[in-house]
Amino acid sequence: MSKSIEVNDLNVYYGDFLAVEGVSIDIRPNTVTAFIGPSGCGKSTFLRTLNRMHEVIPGARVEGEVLVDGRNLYAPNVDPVLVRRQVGMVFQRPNPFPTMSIKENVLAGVKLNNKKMSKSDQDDLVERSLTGANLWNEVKDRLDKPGSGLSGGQQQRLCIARAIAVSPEVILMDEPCSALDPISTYAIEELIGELKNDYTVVIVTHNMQQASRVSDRTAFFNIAGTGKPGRLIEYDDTATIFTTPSVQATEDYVSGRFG
Amino acid sequence: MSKSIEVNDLNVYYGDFLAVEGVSIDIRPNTVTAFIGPSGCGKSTFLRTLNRMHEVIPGARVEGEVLVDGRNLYAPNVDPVLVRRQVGMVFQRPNPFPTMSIKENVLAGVKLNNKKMSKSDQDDLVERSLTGANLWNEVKDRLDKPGSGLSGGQQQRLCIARAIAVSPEVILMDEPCSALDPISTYAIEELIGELKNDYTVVIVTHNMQQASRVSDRTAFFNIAGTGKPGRLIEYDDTATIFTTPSVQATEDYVSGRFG
Amino acid sequence: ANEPAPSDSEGSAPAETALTGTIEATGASSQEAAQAAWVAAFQQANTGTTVNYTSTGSGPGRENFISGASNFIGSDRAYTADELAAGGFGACVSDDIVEIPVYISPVAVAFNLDGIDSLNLDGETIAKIFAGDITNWNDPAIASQNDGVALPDQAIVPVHRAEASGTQETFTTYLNAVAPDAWTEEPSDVWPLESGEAAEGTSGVVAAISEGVGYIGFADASQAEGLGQVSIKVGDEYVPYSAEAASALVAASPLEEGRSAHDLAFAVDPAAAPAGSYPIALVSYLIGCVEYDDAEVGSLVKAYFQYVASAQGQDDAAAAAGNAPISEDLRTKVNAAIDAMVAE
Amino acid sequence: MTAIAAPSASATTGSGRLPRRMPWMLLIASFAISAVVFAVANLGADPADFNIALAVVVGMLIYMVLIFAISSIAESRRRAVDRLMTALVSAAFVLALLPLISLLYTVVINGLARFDTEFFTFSMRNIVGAGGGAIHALWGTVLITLGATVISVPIGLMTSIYLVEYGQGRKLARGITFLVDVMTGIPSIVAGLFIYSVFALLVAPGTRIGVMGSLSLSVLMIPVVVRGSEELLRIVPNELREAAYALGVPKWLTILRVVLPTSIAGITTSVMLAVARVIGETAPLLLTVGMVQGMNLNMFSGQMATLPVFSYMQSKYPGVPPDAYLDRAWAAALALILIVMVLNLIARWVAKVFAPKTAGR
Amino acid sequence: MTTTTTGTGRTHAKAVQRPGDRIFSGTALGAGIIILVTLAAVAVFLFVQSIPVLTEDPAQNQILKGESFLSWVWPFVFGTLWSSAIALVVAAPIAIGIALFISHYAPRRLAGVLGYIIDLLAAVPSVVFGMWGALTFAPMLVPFYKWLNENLGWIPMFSGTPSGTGKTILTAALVLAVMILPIMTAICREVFLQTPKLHEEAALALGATRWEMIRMAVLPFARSGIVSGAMLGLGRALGETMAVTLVLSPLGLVTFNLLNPENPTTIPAIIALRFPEAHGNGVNTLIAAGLVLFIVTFAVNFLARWIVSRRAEFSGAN
Ligand SMILES: Nc1ncnc2c1ncn2[C@@H]1O[C@H](COP(=O)(O)OP(=O)(O)OP(=O)(O)O)[C@@H](O)[C@H]1O
Ligand SMILES: Nc1ncnc2c1ncn2[C@@H]1O[C@H](COP(=O)(O)OP(=O)(O)OP(=O)(O)O)[C@@H](O)[C@H]1O
Ligand SMILES: [Mg+2]
Ligand SMILES: [Mg+2]
Ligand SMILES: O=P([O-])([O-])[O-]
Repeated sequence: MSKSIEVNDLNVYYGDFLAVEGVSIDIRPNTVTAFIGPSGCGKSTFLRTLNRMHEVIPGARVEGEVLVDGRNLYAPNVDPVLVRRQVGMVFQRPNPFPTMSIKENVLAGVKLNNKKMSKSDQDDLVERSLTGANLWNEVKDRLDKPGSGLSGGQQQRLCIARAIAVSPEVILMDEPCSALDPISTYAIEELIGELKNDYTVVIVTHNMQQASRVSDRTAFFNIAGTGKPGRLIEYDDTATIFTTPSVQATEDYVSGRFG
Repeated sequence: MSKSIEVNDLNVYYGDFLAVEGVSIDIRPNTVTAFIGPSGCGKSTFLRTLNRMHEVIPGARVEGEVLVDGRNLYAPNVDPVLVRRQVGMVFQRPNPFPTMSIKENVLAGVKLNNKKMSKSDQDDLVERSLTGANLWNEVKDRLDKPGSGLSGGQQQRLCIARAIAVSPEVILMDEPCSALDPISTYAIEELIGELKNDYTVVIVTHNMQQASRVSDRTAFFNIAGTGKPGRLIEYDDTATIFTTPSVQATEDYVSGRFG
Repeated sequence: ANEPAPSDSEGSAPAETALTGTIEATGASSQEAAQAAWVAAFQQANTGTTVNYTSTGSGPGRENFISGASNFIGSDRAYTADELAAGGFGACVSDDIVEIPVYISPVAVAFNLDGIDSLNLDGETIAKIFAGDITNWNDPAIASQNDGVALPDQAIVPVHRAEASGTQETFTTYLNAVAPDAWTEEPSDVWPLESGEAAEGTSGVVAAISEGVGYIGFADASQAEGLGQVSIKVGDEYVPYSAEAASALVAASPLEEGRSAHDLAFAVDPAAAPAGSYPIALVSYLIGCVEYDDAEVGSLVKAYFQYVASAQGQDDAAAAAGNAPISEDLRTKVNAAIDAMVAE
Repeated sequence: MTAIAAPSASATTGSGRLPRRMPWMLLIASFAISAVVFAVANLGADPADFNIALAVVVGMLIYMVLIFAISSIAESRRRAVDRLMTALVSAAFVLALLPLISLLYTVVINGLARFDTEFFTFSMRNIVGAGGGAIHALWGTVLITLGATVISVPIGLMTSIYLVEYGQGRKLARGITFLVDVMTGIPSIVAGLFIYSVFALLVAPGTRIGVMGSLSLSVLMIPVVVRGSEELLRIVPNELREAAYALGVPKWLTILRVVLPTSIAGITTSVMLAVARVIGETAPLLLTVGMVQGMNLNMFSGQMATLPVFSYMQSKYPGVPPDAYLDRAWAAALALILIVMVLNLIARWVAKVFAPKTAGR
Repeated sequence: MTTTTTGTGRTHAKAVQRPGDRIFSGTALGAGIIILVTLAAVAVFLFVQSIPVLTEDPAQNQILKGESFLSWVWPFVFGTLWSSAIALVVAAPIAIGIALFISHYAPRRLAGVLGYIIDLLAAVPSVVFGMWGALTFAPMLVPFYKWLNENLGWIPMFSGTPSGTGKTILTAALVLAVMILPIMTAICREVFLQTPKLHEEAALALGATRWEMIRMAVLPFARSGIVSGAMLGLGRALGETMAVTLVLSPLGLVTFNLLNPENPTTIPAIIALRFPEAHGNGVNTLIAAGLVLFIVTFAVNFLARWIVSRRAEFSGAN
């Protein structure tokens, strides 16, 4: 179910402002790739271009190519809605739908698209997704309760369950733990480790320890100054980035000399 | 102008929820003290009790003592308004008053007590404060422009200038750089190093590198789990905390094993 | 629960008549209360009928009659000769119409002064008060007509109607007729001057007078009870308002010249009011076609007019609206006019 | 900086603070003084409500003077100003309560006389003088307001969806926003005149039917609905929209299945408040639907009675005895107020009970 | 969203349009356009119906009776503006006070209830306000007016014979003030509550008292909101019909006198008063007056926007 992503010379603009410039990167299937870098360097911006979520922001647009298993997401006639079913996303703050129960939240991606599904198939999918998100045991007795009643970490796992319920091939995560306490963070990190068996995972994180704990490959982004575009500085195996990076800025950043 | 702070067995509540429990700490004058710890462990909450800013939040209250140079801030008859002039504060997000010019922003606190200040005294104070905040050269030509027109880092330094213009004895900073880019962060870190000559500085930071760069002493807070109160785990010289902490949790945290 | 049909209201329903159908009517607001009484009684007597009378005002009523939107109307004046000549009444077969004065109501002049229940005033004085020439109650012009009454040193505030009103037109007609020197304005349904207090509706005038000490105003007599009343000089004596005195005025007035026999437009001249009559009376008409395009409507209207003009109808209205029933003499003329109407 | 006099040693305590209970005691004392003064000055005269109101006002003034003086001396000038402003701001609130209390008192006292079953079961058909009721007007009000709601809600809601979800930053959206503001300012009587003119031109002069009332109320209601629901759609967190988009849900389904359900409680509330706002309109209904004595449930033919117009006409054209008419007018006013209040209460209840607890704080 | 990004990037695909999206956005757009059309229709119809008044001989006009339309309508324009202005001046500070009380002074639990109580005022239909004003409020003011006249009569506004019924332009304006309080309060309260916590805390951390914090952070931030609230209130006051009709003794004068029986009156009141008996071109005359009122409210709205936009640079927005 997992796919590779190839990005060629991508520029991202907000209106006239060039936020990210000239990124080319190859993301391998069944790996966890971490994006690190100081605040404002365009990690989130770039991440969103991988499933065309940037288009939700008025004025945001890209130049360049993103190939998922060789198919360009930005080719004419590609439906962004379908792209997003293929490339799922989890956000910084857990955002379960407040009007829906836990179960409905998991099924949201299926149901909102008006897909008919038998009751038992539904139950099946709910159990599978929640188990996949390491949440099944905690919520199996209250599937009909609102999702907003869960703790932050549980909500975030619910969002992950919701994302995997539509069986995507890639899962993007934008600082999925930054709003969570250490114990919840730990649970999510565990989960990420399991997810990579089935999916290609890309995660943005502010926390270098987290990057080194969960990722196989790490991309370091940086920015020359306010108003300048963010760029991809270095992309390598996580171990290499954190021990013997080839660029000085990377070394400075991972050793805590700035940012 | 700088003062010592002694906190004895302080509990902080939000309504019935005990957010911070039993903190006792001695903060020395003319030092930079850093508070570190995972998200939600009560760093901000505790910091705010040092100038009674927690009282702004409905339901927040404390038990215990905070002595600034031996005088208890929470004694009856102590006016919180005056406490806050003595103990200044800088926030996570830069918050210059949007309706005021740069100059007015700097003078905002001073004018409260001293309406009739001569023009030259005012100019003097503005220059002195902005210089103290390392901002004078950047803004001296546009003192009458709105403060919101500055970049994030400049705005944060403007807020610092505003805080020091009322000549406090202590300056509290709650993650002052977390919304800033690396270059601005660097400027603020420089500034903090200078401020400690005149003030007692307490800074909350998420960024351990930052703590080790700017602080003389570091306090590590931790939380046992969601809903549990935060506690002060260890308080020592920064070098000690980051190299040979005496508590295992501290070691785990600073070495990036969690959080 | 008096809906939907009157038949289910209390049992004493009179024998059903053959009449059925709905007639639409608009016009004078002065007739509002009387029409409510007439409509109620008529509908109860003729359970298959509905009469919708909406007080739109006389002017719109007359327009509606011309446009044919109303089957009959109430109006505070008859159509003028010019209007009759222009003709073109929408619901009628011809321009031959019936105009009958069936609502006569004295207009009281009322005031509010502590401890004084009635005053005598002549037309000249009333005109000067309302024109703003006499401004204090202790003015010699008032005192000279009221020996033995202790008039206070109190400013006079005259109250008039804020909106266009038939009552007001009647009152200004009176002033203009009896005191043309003191009251130089033409008769008008809107107040021509910019002084005094204005109040909306008869009720507003009455409320203003009862609240404001020193206030004086004119209002449909039925609503003016409990206030100080002005007796008005006619000839040599001062006449308080009364239903009889008011209908005496109308009875003594000549019919306008040059109209058909069933067009009873009175040329009421307050200046020529006979002794003992009350000179300020609103005369309001019912106007209908002699022959209707729709004969069924014609029958209904005729029946309604007959009831209104009857002694019973006049008494019903008097009880509900406090107006002056028409005299026997006048009823004879009115009935004769109604007889000209064509029924099925 | 040199000029900052506050000597650091005494800075925290300054010149001390008034004890916590002191201001309250002062307030009570001030009211007592004022009450005594008024009681003495008013001996013999009957205590009109005017004097009660005045006594309250004077009491507040006394308090303000006292607290300002005492605080200036015992605390600091800045504290004194702060306390004075606290008093002023609270006084503003009390001041606004006085007319409300007086109004409710007037309406209830006068309205209760005829607030009986007959009032709610009878129309005015065949009623002369006393008795009768306003069932026909009640139905008219219900029907006409319902009509207005049916017209306004789809238009208003869809417009706000356009403004929030589709129009962002477009000229047309800005134009609509502006004109909605302008429309909010359309005087109700002008709305009535507008519909009157349209029907005068299209049908016949003097046409008065129920739908005209609904239409003229819609002119007043649409902008309120747009404003209200726009606000509520905007506060639906973008995160929820993004969550749906990221699941591969098309935009229109996102709006329909995520955004609207999230805000529906609030929107219901704002619609009810909009209804409450127009249900008491008199002037446009006077112009467009007129008045009848009996029940007319046909929105497309004939005039209709409505509660506000009923109340107005009963008080304007009283017959004999006038009190019977005035009592009906007040009873109708009371009924109207109660309807509006109940609508308001339900609206708030809906907002509270059905509002989804959005993620986060 | 696919439609909102009118991308010009070279690889930006022309997004696929789904029928559902097209229908839905089309309907939404249609609804918006209905509003534009309605507003245009209001203006056009009022204008068309007003034409006869300006073109025909005023002597033949039931209401003008020979006077020119402008000279007839001018006193009412004056009365409308004058009464609304007084109402605004009275209501604005009180509304700001109430809103502050609810947003920054009252305990949080209480604030909701207090807000509801004020909103109740908004729930009272205007005809009820009118009846209350006429029956209770106006008589209550009579002794007060007498006192004002006796003690401050040398001020032209308070001179003359004070009304014995209290039905003066000042009473009408006060009733209007009460009526516009809730809407102004509601808007002020909203913006006060939206003041960024950041700025409030900035002020408090500088050692400001509550009032100083409000002056430093809340009021400047809320300025444009206060103005729009005030303008909305003014709009209500300009268009209010029944309350004025029932409470005022209307003569249509141009006078600044506040206490006399002889008063100015407003356009909506004169329309309501004259409409029942109006026929023929009289109706057109009243519609023309309505058009004038429409223009006045439009102008007020425009003015408000201009005031708000003028200080955009220093505004709290963003
Ligand atoms: N909606 C937007 N409109 C305009 N500019 C934006 C928008 N979102 C982000 N930017 C700008 O784009 C640049 C990159 O922002 P982005 O949020 O991608 O950074 P980031 O690396 O994710 O930062 P953080 O670590 O704080 O999340 C920044 O300069 C930011 O100001
Ligand atoms: N206004 C509030 N009301 C109730 N609880 C609060 C409030 N603010 C914070 N808390 C709770 O108090 C605890 C400590 O929060 P605090 O913000 O002080 O943590 P922190 O260490 O500053 O975290 P961070 O690093 O995310 O800023 C948390 O459990 C939080 O949920
Ligand atoms: Mg980001
Ligand atoms: Mg914090
Ligand atoms: O009965 P009026 O015509 O005077 O209203």
